[in-house]
Parts: sequence; C-alpha cells; structure tokens
Amino acid sequence: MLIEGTGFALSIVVYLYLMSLAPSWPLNAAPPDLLAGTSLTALLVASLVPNLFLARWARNQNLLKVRVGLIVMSLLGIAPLILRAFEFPAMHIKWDQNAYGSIVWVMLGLHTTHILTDLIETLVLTCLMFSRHGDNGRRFGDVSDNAMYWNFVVVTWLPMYACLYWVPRL
Amino acid sequence: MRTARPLLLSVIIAVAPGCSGNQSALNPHGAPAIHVEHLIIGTVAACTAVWILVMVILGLALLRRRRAAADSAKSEARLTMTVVAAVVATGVIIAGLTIASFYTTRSIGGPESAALTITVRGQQWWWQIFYASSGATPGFQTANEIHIPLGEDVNIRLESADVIHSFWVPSLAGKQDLVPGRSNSLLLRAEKPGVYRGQCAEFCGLQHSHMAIVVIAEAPVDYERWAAAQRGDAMVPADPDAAAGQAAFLAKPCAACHTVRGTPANGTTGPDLTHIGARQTIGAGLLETTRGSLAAWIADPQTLKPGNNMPMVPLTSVELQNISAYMESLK
Amino acid sequence: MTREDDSELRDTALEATELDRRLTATWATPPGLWGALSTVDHKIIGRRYITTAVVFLALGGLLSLLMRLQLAQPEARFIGPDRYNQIFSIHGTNMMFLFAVPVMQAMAVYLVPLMVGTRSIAFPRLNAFSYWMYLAGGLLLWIAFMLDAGPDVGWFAYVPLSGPEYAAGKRADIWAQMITFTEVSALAVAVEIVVTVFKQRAPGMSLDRIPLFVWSMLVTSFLVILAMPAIMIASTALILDRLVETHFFNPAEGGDVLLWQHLFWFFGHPEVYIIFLPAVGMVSTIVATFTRRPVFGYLGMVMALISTGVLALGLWVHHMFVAGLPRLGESFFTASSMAIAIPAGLQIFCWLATIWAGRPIFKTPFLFVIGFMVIFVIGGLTGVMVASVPFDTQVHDTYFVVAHFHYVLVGGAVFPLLGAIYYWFPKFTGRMMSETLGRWVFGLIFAGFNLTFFPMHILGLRGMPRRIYTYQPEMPWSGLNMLISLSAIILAVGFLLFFIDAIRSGRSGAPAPSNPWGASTLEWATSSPPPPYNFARTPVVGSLEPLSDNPDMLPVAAGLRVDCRELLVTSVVEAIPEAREPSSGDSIWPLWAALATTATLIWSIFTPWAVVWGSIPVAIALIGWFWPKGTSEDDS
Amino acid sequence: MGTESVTEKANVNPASALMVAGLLLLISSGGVFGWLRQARELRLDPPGVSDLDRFRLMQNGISGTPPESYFALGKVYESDAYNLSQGKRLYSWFGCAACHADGRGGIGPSFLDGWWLYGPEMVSIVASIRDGRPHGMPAFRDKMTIEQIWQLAGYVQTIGSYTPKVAAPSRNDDKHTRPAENRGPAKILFDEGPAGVHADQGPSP
Repeated sequence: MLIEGTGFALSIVVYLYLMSLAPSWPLNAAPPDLLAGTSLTALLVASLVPNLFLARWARNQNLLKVRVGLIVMSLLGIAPLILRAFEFPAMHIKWDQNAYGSIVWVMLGLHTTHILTDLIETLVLTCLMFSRHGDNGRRFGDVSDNAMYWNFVVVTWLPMYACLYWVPRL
Repeated sequence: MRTARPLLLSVIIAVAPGCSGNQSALNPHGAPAIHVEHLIIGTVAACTAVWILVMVILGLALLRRRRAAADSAKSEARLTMTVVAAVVATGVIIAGLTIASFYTTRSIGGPESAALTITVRGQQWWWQIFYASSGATPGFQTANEIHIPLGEDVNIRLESADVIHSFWVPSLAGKQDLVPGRSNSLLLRAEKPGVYRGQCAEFCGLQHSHMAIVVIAEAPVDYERWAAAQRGDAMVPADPDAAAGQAAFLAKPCAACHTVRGTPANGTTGPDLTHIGARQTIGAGLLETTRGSLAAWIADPQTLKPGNNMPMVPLTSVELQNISAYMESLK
Repeated sequence: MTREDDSELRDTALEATELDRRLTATWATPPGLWGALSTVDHKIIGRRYITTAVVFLALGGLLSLLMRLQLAQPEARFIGPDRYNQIFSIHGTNMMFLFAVPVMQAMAVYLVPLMVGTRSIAFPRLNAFSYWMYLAGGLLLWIAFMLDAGPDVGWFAYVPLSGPEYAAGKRADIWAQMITFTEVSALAVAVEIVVTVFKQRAPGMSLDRIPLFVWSMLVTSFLVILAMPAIMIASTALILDRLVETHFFNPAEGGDVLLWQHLFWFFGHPEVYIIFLPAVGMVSTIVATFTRRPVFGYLGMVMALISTGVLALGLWVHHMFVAGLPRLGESFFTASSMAIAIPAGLQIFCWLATIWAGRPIFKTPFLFVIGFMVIFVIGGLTGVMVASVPFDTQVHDTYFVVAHFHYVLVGGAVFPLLGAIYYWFPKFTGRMMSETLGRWVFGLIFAGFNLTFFPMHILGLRGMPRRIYTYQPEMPWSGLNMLISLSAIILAVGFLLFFIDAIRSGRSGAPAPSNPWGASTLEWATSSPPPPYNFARTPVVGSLEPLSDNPDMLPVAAGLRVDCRELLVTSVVEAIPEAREPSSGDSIWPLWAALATTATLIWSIFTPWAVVWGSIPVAIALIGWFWPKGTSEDDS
Repeated sequence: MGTESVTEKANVNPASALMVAGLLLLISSGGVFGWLRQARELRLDPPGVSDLDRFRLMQNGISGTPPESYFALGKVYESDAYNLSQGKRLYSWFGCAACHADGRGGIGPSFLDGWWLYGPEMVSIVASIRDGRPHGMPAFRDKMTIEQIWQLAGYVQTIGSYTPKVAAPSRNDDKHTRPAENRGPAKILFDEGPAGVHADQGPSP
C-alpha cells in the first residue's frame, strides 16, 4: 500500500506539474461534470460503514455475518464501477486529445484498476467463505486485510477527486 | 562503389588535421569558462588533498603497530572525538565548496546584458544558426559555424527542432541543453581570437558523435565584414565548371532540401548552403571544406556519417566534380 | 493462533537427529525438475538470483569490451552507430536493472533470513515469483538485442528520442517494458525484506542488535518502495505515449519533455543508493569480521544509512543542471547534493576507526574492502565536484561523469560485492574460494579498474562527450583511449579469473566449516550450506554479536511445529516473540503467474488490448496461487 | 547426511529449471521479434538502389511487379518501422501535406476514404510519386532519390491501409490532427467520405 500510495501521490504531482506549465487549465476542455464523480465519492465514503462492520465481524470470527458483509461489499464494489463508466465521458476529453486528457484518464484508470482488484479479491473471498475453507482463522484474517485494502482504495480516491473535479474550477 | 570505401577513408584521414581547434575545459578562452576553470582547479585541489589525507590514515590504520591491550574505554573515547572532528571538517569543506560554487555562478552572470543574440537550433545532426535582423540590416541563416565579435557578451538562444541536444563549446563556456518546446540561453564571451570547437553533448541518436560546431571569435571589424558577406545572396559562379555544377545542383534532388539564396533552390530540410564555401567545415565538423572533401561527402554521405538524412544521390563523375566546384565557389 | 494442541508435533519433544530428519522432510525442496520449478526456499532462489545476476554482469562486461574495441582508435569501423547505440544502452540498462539492483537484493534474499535467525523469508511464494519476473525481463532485453531489436536510446531513455516520433519500431518499448519486469521483482523483494526484518527477527534481536547489513537492506528496501513507483509512472506514460497516443511528453499538446527527466531521476538518483547502501552493509560486515571487533559507531552508521536514504530522495535535479531550470532550484539541489557527502564521510570515518582500533587480517574479502575505500573515496569526491552547478556545466555528459559513476558504482558496489562473495561463498556452497587466486583477482581488478577509468576523468575535461561511437582523428583523445582499451583487458582478465575461481571452488573447493572466518553474526550459527530449515531451533540473541558472546553454545528458543512449515513472529522494536506463523509451502503457481504476467507485458507492447485479455490468465494464476489447498500451512 | 544430499540435488535443478524457462521464453520472444523487423540498413549498395528503379508497371498505370531487389531486401519499405518512419518524415519534408493534408486530402485525393485511384500496390504508389499522375500530381523524380520514394510510398500505403500493420510510425510530437498510424486501420478511424472526397473518385468499394 505504501507502493501504491506513492504511485497515487506521484500521479497527482504529475497532474499539478502539467497544470503549472499550461497556459490555461483544463487544456481546451470544459471542467468535468460533477454528478457522476460526486455520487461515486459519496458512495465510496458510505461504503466505509459496512466495511468497518465487516472488519469487526471478521475479527470476531463471526462466519454468518462475515458472509453477509462480503456479499454487501461485493455489491458495493460493483456499483462504483458502474458510476465510473459515466465518469470518463464526464471529463469532456479523451486521453489522446492533449496532456490534460492523458493525465486525467491515467488517474481515473489507475484508481479503477484498484477498485477492480479489490472487487475480484472480495468476490474470491466471498466464494471461499461459502466453501469448506471458510471457517478458519486465516480466512478471517484475509477478510480483514481485504477490508483494510478497501479503506485504502476509498481514502486515496478523496485527494484524486479533489484534484480531478475541483482543481480545474479554481 | 564498394572499393570506394577505403578510398574515401583515406580522403578523410588526409583532410583530417586542420580544424582541430581546442575543445577542452582546461584550455579556456572565454570569461565563463575561465571562471569555471578556476573552480575546477580549486575543487580538484581540495578534493585531492582530502583523498590523500584519507589514504594516509587508511594506510596507518592498516599497518600501524598494535599494542597488546588496545580496547580500552579511553582510546574508544579518543576515536569518537576524532570521528566527530572529521565529520565536522567534512561539513566545513563541503560548505566551502558550496560557497565557491555559488560564487562562480554569480560571477558568470546571465546573458541578459548581451547586445547580440544568436539563435541556435539543434537538428539531427547539425546546428542551424540564425542571426536576427536588427533595424534595416536583414538577418541571415547559416549552419554549424558561429562567428562572434571578440570581448563582447553574446546571448545564444537554444532551441531544438527534434530531440534534446546540448550546446557545448568547452573553451568558451559550460554546456546548456536544447530542449524541444522550451528555449534556453547561454552567455558566450571570447577573450582571445581563435577557432573554438564544440560538440553536441546530449545523446541525440545515430550521429550524436558527428555533431560538432565551430565558434570563431574575431575582432569586431572582421566580424562585421563576415556578417555583411553572409547577408548577401550567393555568388554567381564565374568558372564554367561551377556554372555547370549550379545547373546540376538545381536539376538534381539537392535543391529540394537545401537553400542557396539567390537561386531557385529553397529547400529547408538540410543546412542553408548559400555561403558553404566560406565555412571551415562540412557535415557538422566532419571534414574540412575542400573540393575533395565536398566531393567525398556528396558522393557517399551514408558511409561518412551513417544514418544522417542526406541521401546518396546518383551522380556521374562529371556532375560530382561540377557540383563540388560549385559548392566550393559559394564563398 | 497460539492455541496449544497436543496432536501437533513440536521441536521441544525431539532429539537432535530426529529433529533434523523431520524438519528436512517438512522444509526440503523435492528433487527433480518439478521441485526446482516450484521451490520457495529462499536459499535456492537467492542462489539462483545471484547466479543469474552474475551472468548478466559477465554479459554486460562483454558489451563494454566491444565498446572499448570500437573506441580504441579514432573513426574505427568495427561497430556502426546503430549497433553501438544498442550496445551502450543495453550495457547501462543491464548493469543497473539486471545486475546491480538484483544482485544486492539477491544477497539479501539469501542472507537476511539467516542473519535475523528465521526459517524462511516473508512471502516465500512472492519471492519465487519475483525471480521468474526478473529472469523474464532479462531474457526479454537480451533476446531483443540478439535480434537487432535492442533499445538504442540510452539507459535513461530521454524523450523525445525514446518517444513515438524518433524511436521507430519497438526498441524503446522493449526498454520500457523491461523496466516494468525489474520493477515488479524489485518491489516484491523489497516488501519481503521489510516484513522479514520487522516481524521475523530472532527473539531478543531488538533494533539496536540488528546487524548492519540487515539495516542497510532495510533502508534500501524502503528506498526501492519510495523511488520505484516514479519510474513505473514514467515508463507507463512512455508506453502510453507510444502505443495509444497520450501526450505526456508532447510539448505541442501540453506535455513536457522535462517531466520525463524529473520522474526518471526521482527514481534514478535513489537507484544509486539502492545499489550503494547494501554495499555499505557488506563492507561493515567484512570490516567487523576481519578486524576482530564490532564496527565503530553502530548508532552513527545506522543514522548515516537512514539519512543517506532520506537525502537520496531530495537531489534528483543535479542530473538536470544543464536542462535550463530556474537558478534558485539549482542552488538548493547543489546544497543537498553536497550535503550527502556528510553521512558518506561519517561511514568512511567509522570504518577507518574500526580498522584503526582492530587487528586487521588480510584475507581476500578484506582486500576488496581496502580497494573499495581507495576507489570509492575518489568517486565520492568527484560526486561533490559534479554537485556544483558551474562545475557540472563543463563535465555533465562527458567521460568525466562516466569515470565518476564507474568509480561510485564499481568502486562503491562491485568491490564490496566481490568481497562479499568471497566472504559468504562458503556459506552459499559449503566450499572455500581460493585465497591465492583471490589475491590475483583483487590485484588485477584493482589495477585494471583504475587504469581503465581514471584516464576517463581527463578525457572528459579535455572535451570528450559520452555516448559517442567514434571520434575524429584530430581530437587529442586517441592516446588515452587506446590506453583505456588496453587496460580494460586487464580488468576483464581479473573478472575472468574470478569466474574461473568461483566455478572451480563451487565444484571442488576445500570444504568449509560452519564458521570459517570466526564471524559473529547469526548466518554462521548454522551449517555451511545451511539446511533447508536454516536453524534446527530458533536462536535467541542477547547482543549485537551473538556468536562472539557464546562461541560454543547459542541459546535457542523452542516450541515450533516440525510437521509443517512454521516460523516465529516477533515484535517490531524489541523482537519479543508474538506468535507462531505458518510459512507457505512449495508451489508451482508463482511460475504460472510469472509466465502469464510475462505474456501480458510482452503482448502489450503491441496492442493495449493485451492488458484486458492478459489480465484473465493473470487473475486465474493469482487465484490458484492463493486458493487454499487444505494443507496445514493454509489452515492454522 | 540427509540435508547434504538434498542441497546437492538442488544445485543441479535450478540450472535445468533455468534452461527450460529460458528456452520457453526464447522461442516465444524469438517468434515475436522475428516478426518485428527492426534492422536498420543505413546504406544500400548503389547497384541495389538503382535496381529499385526497374519495376514493371501494367499498361493502365495500375499495379505491376516490383523489382527483384525489393524481394531480396525482404519488402522492407512496407514492413520495417525505421523505413516507414523515414517515409513519414519525407512526407512532411517534401510538402505532401500541402495537397493531401494529414492523409485526408484537400487539393489532392484522400488516402483515408478507402479508395485508391491507382490501387494500393507499392509499385503503383511508387510510380505515382516518381512519375506524377494526371490532375496535378507532380513527378518527384528529380526531387527525391528512388530509395526515398520507396520509403515515402511505404508510409503512404500505411496511412490508407485497411488492416493495421505491425510496424508503423507513431504519432509526431506536435499538434495532432488525426490519430496515429499505429492506432488501427484508416477504415475504423475515419468516416466514409471525409473532407477530401472528390466526385470523380467514385463511390467507396
């Protein structure tokens, strides 16, 4: 997570660096529409609540509640991807139009990859918890690690959201 | 043509000496380079002294005679003191060198004060040079050779047409990169008349090795005479060979890439050839300008400078002779 | 996890020979090809890593001989510009990414678990994966070179020369993708080292009892973790620019050419310390052993390591002094680049003090340390020179800089590494290297190195730029170049002799006792080579030098299971035992995952869709990797 | 001792493991790169160059047979990234864009509307450039060498290619007006009948 955190931080630095060189920002594009991104942000922040519960249940090794929690979190992993699909067009620019488009798409892509990775991990864990491997201390440990990772995915989004949606409006 | 290669090589070697000039940071003739040379000598001297000191201590530590009971608390404490002192001394030396470095930067100064500005545009693998027009006097373009008036600050504006290059004439000043999309500048000032050679210092592709530039520092009168000649159109060839050469030059692909002012040749891909006969070198410092080297270059540029953008144009030997005569006549 | 269960077999209950037999059954790698492909033993993987890196060293050395052949005479025609550009690009890339960083990490993969007294490295399967990725990246580069598709844009691949317009074909993509391979493997190893050092140290090995080599690898690993993402972003942006037309480096569309240099050097400068800091650890270890006393100023050394690591992240701009950046920034970076001389100086002084106070024994490893001192101090001092902006404007991108970084990297890292190989060879193989040949090797390499690289300082000051495939006869450089080329032969003979010695000793050297040098760190507490389980019983540490305290009997902790792979987890600061933790068994899945990732990465040079389709086999391999197999390692 | 024999075996195994993995990679990457063509021939022999001039064209000026030397070279002007990139530079140096713009045409016909007036074969493109064509295409015989004409023709063919080529020049570092040639075939990139379509070109095939 330190590695990825550095990666996210650097992508923001690149964004700000390109911005500092540009005569106007965003370059030849309208500022992004807020709707999709803001609802995604709200959804991600809201998803922290069930996620924290899931982590607590995993710590208590409560199999039933963990199963429910994982299903909820799987759904909460799919929902942002749907919203994300609307975010790319809301940027009003494509990656091959100019450097602004390039960095915006890369930042969104980078974060989407993380949502996707965590979603796959959650889905695999959900399957595992319904299998005979489920009721096991080590699995519960994996579940709380996964919950931790989701927190990371949400927290890193917040500065990116500010950068992508609000910096162009300054 | 295969057999021509060794022949051409011997031509190169025959014409080679001559334009060597001096390309050394330790042989400075320009104010910025002189300041840096002082810094170099001072820093190297200080560092050499440090190195010798460390080596003497290392030698003593390795070979000294040891007493029976060495590890006492007292000697340990003495060692600590010594190490601390050495670290402090390092800090002091470092601070001194840093200050010397800042001082040198200050004394070199920037190119803001310069009266004359010359734009140098890096190309793969030659230098395109623009002298700007000032008032009524028109500007002109040349290649691979800069003339500057002696004892005056000259601002060199550095731009690139393709990749990053670096402008470096060590006897006159340190280097500065030519960065696409940006414009850098460098102060040149020669204190002594002479021919100073420089070379591209940032790796720029296949022919990075053959991308030299010549800076000629001359008395202001000579400089003005040169600039006036450069502003003019190319001479009309008097000699019949050269006249035939001009006709061939215009009929062949040459004219599609090169400009010779005053003729229909107005290509912009290659260097401006209006006064090529007056330049000291051809091929970006590759060969001295003689009729023989011009012929060798035109006949087979890809053997002399593999990968450069000048194609091998099929010519008869008479055409080749005539065109080289024409080139030589473009003083 | 510390539940007591009588049915589990613990090492407390067993006699030494019986314990040995059972632990071997649990930890050993099964024989045969399948065993070799699926092993996760950090010693086998570490040895593979070292061998592979040394093979790349030899190959890179051959390239440098080719360059010296071409440069021996002016306007020589042995190698044309196209081939020469590939050769120097691959020489640099190979030495930095395929030799220097991996070999240092490889030494850590082998030695750190032994030095902290644990049974295995953390995340052993990730370790296997990282090796396969590294191997694939190296083969990618070298096969491309053999097929005339080697990168030809220099090891730092400045845009736009490496960008879409000027680097035709796939050569630059191969470079950028090779970076991805080595990054993945370096990051993986860094994470393993950090976790191993933080959580798996032997009981009692509190922070102030960690051997300096382990400290240096810890700091190095943090540097890897903080610096490598920058090159990852940079190389990804380059690939995207080339493949799908993003505009990160296209000034006409709002991109910037210098952005590449900032990102590259934000990684590239720490890279130097990633290579040098492990060498600091090696030198400290060797100095301590061969002067018969602990390194002077342990705390100072640790602080120097950490502050070097921190400073390393703050001086990347000194590689860009002639790119035309604002003055003020340059002054800051001059000062910070100069300041790094202080921790480096402190380290040198501490070693000198150790030698002064100790009783030096002149064995081959120690000779290499002396060579290191002589050479590295020169490299450090020329480093101080190039930190000054005006000085740098004259020597940047010349042979002076070539000389400088060879003094730093060869003097500062390869000399300690050779010393370290002589030092730990008995531990790796159970056999001693030849002391007589060792002296010859040292003498030839030392003389050859200085004769080869010292004249380059002068060449640089006399105006010879780097990366030129030839120079004109009228330039006054041919004499020194001929001398350098001839001296390179001496250097090459030295290395050849070293390889001969290593291969010969590996086969038929004198058998080594478990602690041939009388060293004091834990890796010497077990047999040479160590058994698959490293230590029959986990050692307990009471000081910085556990073996000097109790040369005959090392206190041990007991209580680990012997019927499945288990190791002891301890606390970060004090190393107080916390839990027993299972350690993964052998698995073929890391290899599958590496193959799937390799295919995806190579394929994605050609089409962006490779990332989409390739991620499917990668995901399958990863799920297979982590899916529980119902063994006790998974389920405790 | 048990441990010793195990480590002895492990000594042998990594080597064979390395060899197997190496072999696998060697074969696969060998295949990939063999297909790539990255070699750079910086100087052709003059007889080979002049042979490039000797292709045969059909009576109607459309299609024909390339010279022997072209096959001997391995059709480099169509499939070699270096030559294609050189062709792209020639396209701008020799002012092709003045009439054909970025490939979409203008005064001259478009290369991107899926319609080749004289067919998509290399020889006919070379012939068009070398000898000129009616309705304003000038002859470049005296402005370029034959090798340059082949390089340029390769690039022009790439712009209008229906299928993406493995080797293609990529975009330029300047203001861009169209996606790069390596992004896919023209057919996908552009609508039928963009700016440069002329009535006399007839419908798209």
